[in-house]
Amino acid sequence: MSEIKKFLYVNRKAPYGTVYALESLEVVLIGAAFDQDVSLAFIDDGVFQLAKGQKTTDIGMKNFSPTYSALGDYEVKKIYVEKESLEERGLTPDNLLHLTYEDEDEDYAEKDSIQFVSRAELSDIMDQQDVVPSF
Amino acid sequence: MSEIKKFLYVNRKAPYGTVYALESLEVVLIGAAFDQDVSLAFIDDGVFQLAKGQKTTDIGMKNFSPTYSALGDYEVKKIYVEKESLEERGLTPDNLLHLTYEDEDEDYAEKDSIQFVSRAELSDIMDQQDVVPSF
Amino acid sequence: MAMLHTVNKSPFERNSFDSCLSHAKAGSSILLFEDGIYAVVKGSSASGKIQKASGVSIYALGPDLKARGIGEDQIIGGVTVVDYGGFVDLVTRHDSVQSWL
Amino acid sequence: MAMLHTVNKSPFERNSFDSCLSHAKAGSSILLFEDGIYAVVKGSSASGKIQKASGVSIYALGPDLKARGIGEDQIIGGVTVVDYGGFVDLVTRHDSVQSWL
Amino acid sequence: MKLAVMVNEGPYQHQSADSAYQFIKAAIDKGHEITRVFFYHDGVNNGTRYGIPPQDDRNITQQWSELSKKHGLDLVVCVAAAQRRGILDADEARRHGKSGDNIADGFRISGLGQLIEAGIQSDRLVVFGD
Amino acid sequence: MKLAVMVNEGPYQHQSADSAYQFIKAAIDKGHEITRVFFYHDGVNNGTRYGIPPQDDRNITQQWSELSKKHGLDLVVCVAAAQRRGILDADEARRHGKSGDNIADGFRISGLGQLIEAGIQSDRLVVFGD
Repeated sequence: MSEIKKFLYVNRKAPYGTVYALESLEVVLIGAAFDQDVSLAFIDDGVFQLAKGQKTTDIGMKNFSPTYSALGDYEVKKIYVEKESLEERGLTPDNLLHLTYEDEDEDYAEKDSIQFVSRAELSDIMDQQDVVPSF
Repeated sequence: MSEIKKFLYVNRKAPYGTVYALESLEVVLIGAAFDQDVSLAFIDDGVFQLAKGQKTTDIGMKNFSPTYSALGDYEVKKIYVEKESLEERGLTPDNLLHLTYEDEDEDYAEKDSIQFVSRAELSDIMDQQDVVPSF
Repeated sequence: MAMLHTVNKSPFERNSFDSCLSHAKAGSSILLFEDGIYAVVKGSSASGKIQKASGVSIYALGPDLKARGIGEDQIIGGVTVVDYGGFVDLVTRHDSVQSWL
Repeated sequence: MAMLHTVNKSPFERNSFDSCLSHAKAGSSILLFEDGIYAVVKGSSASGKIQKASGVSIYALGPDLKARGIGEDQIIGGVTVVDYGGFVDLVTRHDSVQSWL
Repeated sequence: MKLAVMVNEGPYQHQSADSAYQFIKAAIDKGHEITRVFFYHDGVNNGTRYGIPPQDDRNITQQWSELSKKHGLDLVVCVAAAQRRGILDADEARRHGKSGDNIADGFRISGLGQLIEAGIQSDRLVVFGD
Repeated sequence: MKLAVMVNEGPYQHQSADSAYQFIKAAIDKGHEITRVFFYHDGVNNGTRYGIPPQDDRNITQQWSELSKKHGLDLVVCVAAAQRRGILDADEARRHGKSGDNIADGFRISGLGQLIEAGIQSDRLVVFGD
């Protein structure tokens, strides 16, 4: 059976305050080996997961934000960030990590993984999924 | 040392969805043996803890709401319910358990334990406390 | 496609319900359970929001209503009360399920 | 008496921050830590509420700001950033502590 | 229909485990197949056999074990989440030099791939959490 | 000053245990006395010695045990909450016929009265939770 399913990982929670962001990322990395159609959505406080400049030494926890930059190497290329969620939280795209992947169809040109989408666009994306693990 | 401290137990969470309401009540019952000045505040979703007519058979959990009616026997007589929190949630005093205690100074007359207070009054009450366990 | 959204958190404590409402498309359904059922209490600040959601079917889990002492006379119109079997039917009748945790 | 209020939840996810603000009396202080620090981000829908709270001193825990990549240039004016030692000092300098969980 | 379930919270603290259990019982009653119950995050704490709840309350872990025995439910505890939180089977305990194990009957420890696989092979995935 | 601390959540799932630990270390550095750390609700899960976090992450239980050893911290796990969730010392395990115990060094199991007592005898009570 070689059915390809559409998996959307929905991230709605901030990092560090709870473990969901970190353990969700662990699922995405394992899931990347399964050759499914994978997307990630960052909405609500989930957008904080992608903030750049995270430095966790003083709280004694592991900084796992560099792992987001490795998603491209795992062939995770569709990362949706909701514009309205960013704006409500006083953030702009400049506050976020710059995530890229190499497009093998275009001579491995580096391309942006993050797409900034409106709430309405994200609703459409959600509606097309088969499996929606949430954390 | 016979210092009497003012303890205010602040209940802000609904019952059953999480264990905090139940385990908070367990603290109050144990605490009643310590002869301190004890008050309970129910604000925000905490007001749902006192809803009458709780029947938990179908969710397979224990209905602990009858225990609130026993608080009077434990000499817990000051139970503050915030009016604004009730109103925002579509509840009226009639939706709540009727909690009473026997006033030993007045020939054991039955008196209401619940006092409905405004947010401003509750802020004053909070401000006078020594120990505020929250759950 | 038609999606089933589930919300198990109080609309007064969390933003899950608001966020779900603003993402649910017409033709989809929302099942409220656990502390999520408080959103359908008549006269509450949350129930007004539901009545504005057009084209979305609203369900509430009866066992959770009963546990919390919320009588069916206390809930707004247009809400279908289901039991756990009805929850299962909602899952199988929709194409996918999203939990708003 | 002067009370220290602490809020460790995101103001966008929970009602703890709103509830704390509406109960904190003039002369008291609020310490934001863990995900609570997001309330002081400039330009956010939460930070406007803080600026309206008069007579309440606002503190934010630096280690939690840094962990989350929120630079001190990103936060609103009038907020004092403290470290864990400062958190301890706030606890001892106030008469009692209430955690808004 | 084939249904997979994920449980993200431990027993008692949140209702998630209770809701998942009631949902699964109802699904089995309706003739559906539960392909797997995957316990993640604090959900792994459902799998401890050391719990001793009050006698007038439900024993969530025991409910899972009995349901598994009766219907052959596949109860999978995520190994990474379980190690963080101290849920061990005899193999894990031996390998990490711990003096004992605490996993309950009917539960097995395995990797996150089991969650993805369940998502692929089932018609629906339903998540219970906080 | 005498400070008492309550921790309401387990390790890793929420930051509460980390924050409480950092707060207590800072308080000790400033010369304050920590009269007691009381673990309630899922907070009791801080006291399991079965945890095996990844090597590049902190081991919260071990941090507590070491802090207790160094400064004589009184780490009290609520017995009722611990029984619900499967945290046992040798006595509890024997009494309830469990095959082993999992409590970590420096922790002791006791009643809720210890929380009230700490509230009475300390100048401040600080609560860390969800």
